[in-house]
Amino acid sequence: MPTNPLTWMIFLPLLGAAVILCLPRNAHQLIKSVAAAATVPPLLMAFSLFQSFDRTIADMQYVTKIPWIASFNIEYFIGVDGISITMVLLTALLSFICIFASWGIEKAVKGYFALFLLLDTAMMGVFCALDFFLFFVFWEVMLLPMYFLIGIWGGPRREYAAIKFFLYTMVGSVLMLVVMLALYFYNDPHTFDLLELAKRAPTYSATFQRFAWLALFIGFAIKIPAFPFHTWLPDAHVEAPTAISVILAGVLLKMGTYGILRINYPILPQGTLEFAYWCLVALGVLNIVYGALCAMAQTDFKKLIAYSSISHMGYVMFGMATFTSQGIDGAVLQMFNHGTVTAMLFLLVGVIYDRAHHREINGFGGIAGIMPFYTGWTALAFFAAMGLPGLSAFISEVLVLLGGWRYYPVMTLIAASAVVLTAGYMLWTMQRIYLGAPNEKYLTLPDISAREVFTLVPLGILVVVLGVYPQPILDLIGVSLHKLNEVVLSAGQGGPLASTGTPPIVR
Amino acid sequence: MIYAALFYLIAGLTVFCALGVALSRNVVYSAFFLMGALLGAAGLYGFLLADFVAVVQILVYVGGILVLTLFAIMLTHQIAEVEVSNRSVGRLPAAILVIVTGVGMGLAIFRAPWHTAPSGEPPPTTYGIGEAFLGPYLLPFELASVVLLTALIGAIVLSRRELRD
Amino acid sequence: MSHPIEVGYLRWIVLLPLLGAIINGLFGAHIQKRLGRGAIAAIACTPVAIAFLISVSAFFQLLGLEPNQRFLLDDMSKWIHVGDLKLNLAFWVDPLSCTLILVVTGIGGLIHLYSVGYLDDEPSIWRYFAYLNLFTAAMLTLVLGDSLLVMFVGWEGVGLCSYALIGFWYKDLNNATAGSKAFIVNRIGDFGFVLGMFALYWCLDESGQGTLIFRELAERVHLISDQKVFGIAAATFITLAFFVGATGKSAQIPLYVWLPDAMAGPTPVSALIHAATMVTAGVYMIARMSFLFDMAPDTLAVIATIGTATAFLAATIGVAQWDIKKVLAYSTVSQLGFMFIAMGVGAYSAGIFHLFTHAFFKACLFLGSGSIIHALHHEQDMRNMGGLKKYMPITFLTFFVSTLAIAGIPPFAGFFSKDEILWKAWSSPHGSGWIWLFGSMAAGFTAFYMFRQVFLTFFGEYRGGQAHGHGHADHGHAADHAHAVHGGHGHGQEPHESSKVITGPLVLLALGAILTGFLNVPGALGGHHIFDNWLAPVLQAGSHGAASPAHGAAGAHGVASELAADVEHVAHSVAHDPFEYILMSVSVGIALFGIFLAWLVYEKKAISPERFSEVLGGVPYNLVYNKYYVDEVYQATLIRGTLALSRILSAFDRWIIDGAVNGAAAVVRVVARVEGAFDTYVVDGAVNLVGAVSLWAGNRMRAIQTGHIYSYLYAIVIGVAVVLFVRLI
Amino acid sequence: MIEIGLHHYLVVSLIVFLAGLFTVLTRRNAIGILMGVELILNSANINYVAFSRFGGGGYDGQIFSIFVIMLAAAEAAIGLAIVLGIYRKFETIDVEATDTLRG
Repeated sequence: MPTNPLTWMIFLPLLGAAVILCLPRNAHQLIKSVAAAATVPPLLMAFSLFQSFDRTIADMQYVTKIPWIASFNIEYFIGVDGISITMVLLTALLSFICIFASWGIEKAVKGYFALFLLLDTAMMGVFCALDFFLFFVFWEVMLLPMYFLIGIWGGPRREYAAIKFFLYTMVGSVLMLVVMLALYFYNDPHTFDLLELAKRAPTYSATFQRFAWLALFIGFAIKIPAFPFHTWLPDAHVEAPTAISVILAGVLLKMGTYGILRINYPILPQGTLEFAYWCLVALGVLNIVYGALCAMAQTDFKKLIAYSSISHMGYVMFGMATFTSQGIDGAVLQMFNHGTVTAMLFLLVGVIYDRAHHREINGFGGIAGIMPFYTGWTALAFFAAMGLPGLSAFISEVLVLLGGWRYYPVMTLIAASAVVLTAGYMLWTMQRIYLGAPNEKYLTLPDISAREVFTLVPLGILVVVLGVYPQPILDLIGVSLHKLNEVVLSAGQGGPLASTGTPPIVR
Repeated sequence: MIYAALFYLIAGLTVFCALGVALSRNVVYSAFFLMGALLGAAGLYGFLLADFVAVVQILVYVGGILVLTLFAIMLTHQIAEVEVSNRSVGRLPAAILVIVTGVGMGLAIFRAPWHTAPSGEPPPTTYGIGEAFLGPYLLPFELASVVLLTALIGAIVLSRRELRD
Repeated sequence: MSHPIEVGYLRWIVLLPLLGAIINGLFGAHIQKRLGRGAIAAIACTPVAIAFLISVSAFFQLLGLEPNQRFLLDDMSKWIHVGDLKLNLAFWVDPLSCTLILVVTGIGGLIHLYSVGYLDDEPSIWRYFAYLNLFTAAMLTLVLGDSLLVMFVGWEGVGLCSYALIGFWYKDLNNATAGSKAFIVNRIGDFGFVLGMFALYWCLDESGQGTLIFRELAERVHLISDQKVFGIAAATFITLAFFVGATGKSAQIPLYVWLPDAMAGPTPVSALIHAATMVTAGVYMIARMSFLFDMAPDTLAVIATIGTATAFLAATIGVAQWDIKKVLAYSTVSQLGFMFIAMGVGAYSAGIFHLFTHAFFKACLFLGSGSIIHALHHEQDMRNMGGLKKYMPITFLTFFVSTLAIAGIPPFAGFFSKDEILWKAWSSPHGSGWIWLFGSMAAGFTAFYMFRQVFLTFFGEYRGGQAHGHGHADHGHAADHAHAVHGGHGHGQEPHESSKVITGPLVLLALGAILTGFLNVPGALGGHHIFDNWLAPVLQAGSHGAASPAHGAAGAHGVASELAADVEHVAHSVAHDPFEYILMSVSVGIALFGIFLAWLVYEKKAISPERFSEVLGGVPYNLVYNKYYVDEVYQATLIRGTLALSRILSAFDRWIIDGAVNGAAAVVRVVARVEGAFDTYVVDGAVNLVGAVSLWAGNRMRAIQTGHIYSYLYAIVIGVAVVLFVRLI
Repeated sequence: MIEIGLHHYLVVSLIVFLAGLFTVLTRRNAIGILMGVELILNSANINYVAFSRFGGGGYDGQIFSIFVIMLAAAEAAIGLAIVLGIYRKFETIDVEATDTLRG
């Protein structure tokens, strides 16, 4: 029996999927219960992981390293550090919640939940993998259930959206594969071990770093999604069922930024310093402003949230490239906070969509008078998304912008101006959907149900608690990120940027 | 001389019975002609100093296969219908074809330069055959037993009434 | 600055109202159903009252300390510790914040009480009180926060509550829009605030001293004196950024547009948030960081200019308004302008003093107007009022006193505070005659429009009665309840005085409007600058604070003697400029002239208002009447512009970026289709041909398969025979 | 009278073979056809034993003939079982009636 909780967290959902496949097709209730049961232990383990995680060291913890395909030196190598622990927690939580958010699925229940649990395994695997090959395998495994979950259980244009998602991500995967193999063969002895690859970072030539960095970046940028690789996201979100949107925005998008932090940063530090400004800072700020402006023009509620996701992910890109403790911690915190906040938003969109069967923002009006509790929850989520103090996203956005000012004041200025835009589109949406005279058509809509509240409560608590007291998460991530930041910055000392002194890049 | 006369007698019996099988109108008669032909063949084996094969021929063929055949006849036809059961059609083309083939084969028999060795006295055959079966022919021998077993089971399965229906 | 005294009770000033907000917010609906409205009111009012008592005790604790030691700190817990940034959730009280919390909890408490009476026809009162308590908590956080970021939490928090309360009657979309407008405009200010905060932090970090905690900032701020940001002095940039924040929150040009619209909220909200407390946050913030602003004379000049312009323009707009609350709103904007003038000329304590007195009389005015509006069933148009003096004597009296105060008539509070500002505008090295001139003119306009309001509302004959229905339509939500509650008071009946819950706070506030001015009687009038000296330890850092009082602990007891003792040294440190008396008389004269004019036009009716506007000339009148078209200009440029940009970008996203993706896909598809055609007709054709041939042959040859054993036998035998003969021949 | 030699046996075998062939070709009765097959097998066996006797090859021919007998037994068992099955299905063992496999 494996003793590493991470192994259990990765493969328990898979076990659940196998069990579901053995159940009769029509035993809907049983299937759903099994799916829920398969996500509970990882959640509990995540709690204990959170308790027992050593916050004072930057090294990998809960490491398991056993040979997998020995002839290619591929290992089953997993572990967590401060960068990935928050993502593991988030994945465990959102998977659990999304099972309940999927309770209303009626079409091909068995397939849905089996695929969902497979997706869960893949996501958890991506965040735990420390072997590039293993990482890649999980990364690819994730695609398949996602494709089917959008393509079968999605909205009217689901095939288009699913194929678009699939092709986009495949392009990224191909680039990642190329770099992975390049790194493998560049090193002697060949290895896929990410930590080992990072140790040998000084031996990579500048040209190699540049090409590898860019290829990897494009691969990850598609996932984030960074402008101009983002157009799959609105389509995928609009068509995906609610729970899948939640997973997509809550977890999958983070894989892009996580990948950059896990692979680009430590393995290709000089490439990171060289491209940080244009690829992360400039694109990140563009994401923030562009996403906010695009969101403002949307009339589809879900599309609006999708664009707001693009905007918020810009903070992560910006923050990680600030090379200050505040900025980089803020970026990782924002990854977590965006996961909870945007999950709430998508769940809430799902609630109204289930009742009214459309998402046209201008087609509502005065919902607050009809569904007051629902509106209360929405207000909480909206204000959190706007980065209002006391709610979690505020802390991370302020930290990112604060960190950003040190080396990139102009960019920070532009990025900060987006707080106005965000408030603008959020409040405008709020006004059009919830305020005003109640729409006659929807007077009989029932208020939010207990099950829906159940999915929202944990997220709501997290949003408030982390808004008032973010220190638990900051403690969790601080040491590892500090070390990562040092690694990247010190790589600049011997590299082409050694002469520029304290600020690595000011342009 | 007696030896040759005996040979012709047995060979004639065999040929006669074989033709009887071919030409008889009644399938029961055919079966009994077949028995004669098989016994004749066993006699010929005796002439050829293959005493073991002759005994096997009588035991297996006459005692086993033929009885089986008769059983089959009884099971498939009521006795009353015996007369009309052995229909045979298209005798002319069959006869032409058989004759043509026979001519060809006869030519082959007499034209072929058969290799004949001096016919010394062979040792007792049962002993030698037993040695050969447990020696160089062990594998085919065992395979044969498997084949028989399979055939046995197959036959039982095929004739089980409930499975057929 | 000396070490702070650690106390554990300051947190409750913030937490109690927050608790009230949470209870009412989460369970209010049930409580209201089970226990009635009284329970809601009690849950809401009690925490504020207790917070007030705690504030008072904090005040006395401060008073018991030496002026330089007056500093209490309540450090609750770690908050954000990242890298060198170490922020705690901590609250502090010094004379400046103590003044503000007294105002917030004191006046706030009165307004809570008043709301109970004012909103007696509101069905979901729990929601209202939850917001109001939350606002109080946020405002106290703003004031008490010991670092810029904690302050910012309150800063945004009050904006949120303001949004919620302006849009309280959300079923009317106009109210909701007004709320959104307030929030978004405030956000523009917040944008400036955060930028200032970031720049300040990193400028200090250059010397490894990065911090956002006020008391450390005060000590380290000299470190940034020779730094530059974007090519201008760091101090100037930072203070300008903070000032942008202040203009947003305190409704200064160019961000004042939200405040008049904010009158869509319930009147007590207007009194508390949009007159007494939240809008003064910008003033407070500048005073809080006076040490920084003192380093940036350029910024001070900008502040003074903006303040003057705001004071003057808003006053002119106020002249032409008919809505009783809009008049007060523009008056608030104008008075805030005065406070900024004070900030701009470096007279921080004068500004804070005006903030203090203004809180009383403006709250009183708003609550008085609320009393009228309540009595007239949500009628807000002054043209439908008149003669209310005799129906509502208490309301009239308090309103009138406050009007005198705002008009700057001695000895009411406004006289002392406004005159102090105008004098400082003239005499301070940062000031100038122009500021004084426009300030005085604004004061004159103020006197005019305030008395215009008094005359229109309380004097003459009652012009209402027919227009009640109209008033109801404005607030349709409350119409049903209005009838139910005011059962004995139907259409056409005369208005009557409001209940004691409403008049009580009015009287108390009016007393404040009379008395608070005496706290800071200028030396020229034989006063002791008690208020200035109270604030001196906080605001003295700059060159314009009173001279540092260097005296031992005064052994005396009691507030008055203690304060008097503090003051002693500075009271006459500034020589009395005879000019001060002249200016004082001139400004009082201007105010009196304004009142006289108002009397002529609206009471004596010697000049008809129409004539008056003609005299003023069509264009200026229209300009004023339409608020200088600022809203329209913003609408046409900024809002339309942003929306257009967003639509263009969205189209760009949809057609260009996604188009490129889809285009690439289309190209691939075309290629695929060509290839597909080749595949279909050539490659597949060949394959299919083979298949077709096989099929054809199979069909032909199937005849051979007869199913008859003998036919197979024939075939075999014939084959054997053929082979045989072939071999033989 | 010449010595009884290989050719004698071969001729007998040929006649038996032809008789079996004729039986197989003309019978429409499945059991009859099986009997024809037995004749053909016997003719082959006679050849084997004869070649064994006159070719001087030891026991090989005899052993092969024993294998053939064995196979014949198996074949008979299976064949007759099939015939019985056909009879149950079609109520006849006339091979003309059982043309289900016709293409």
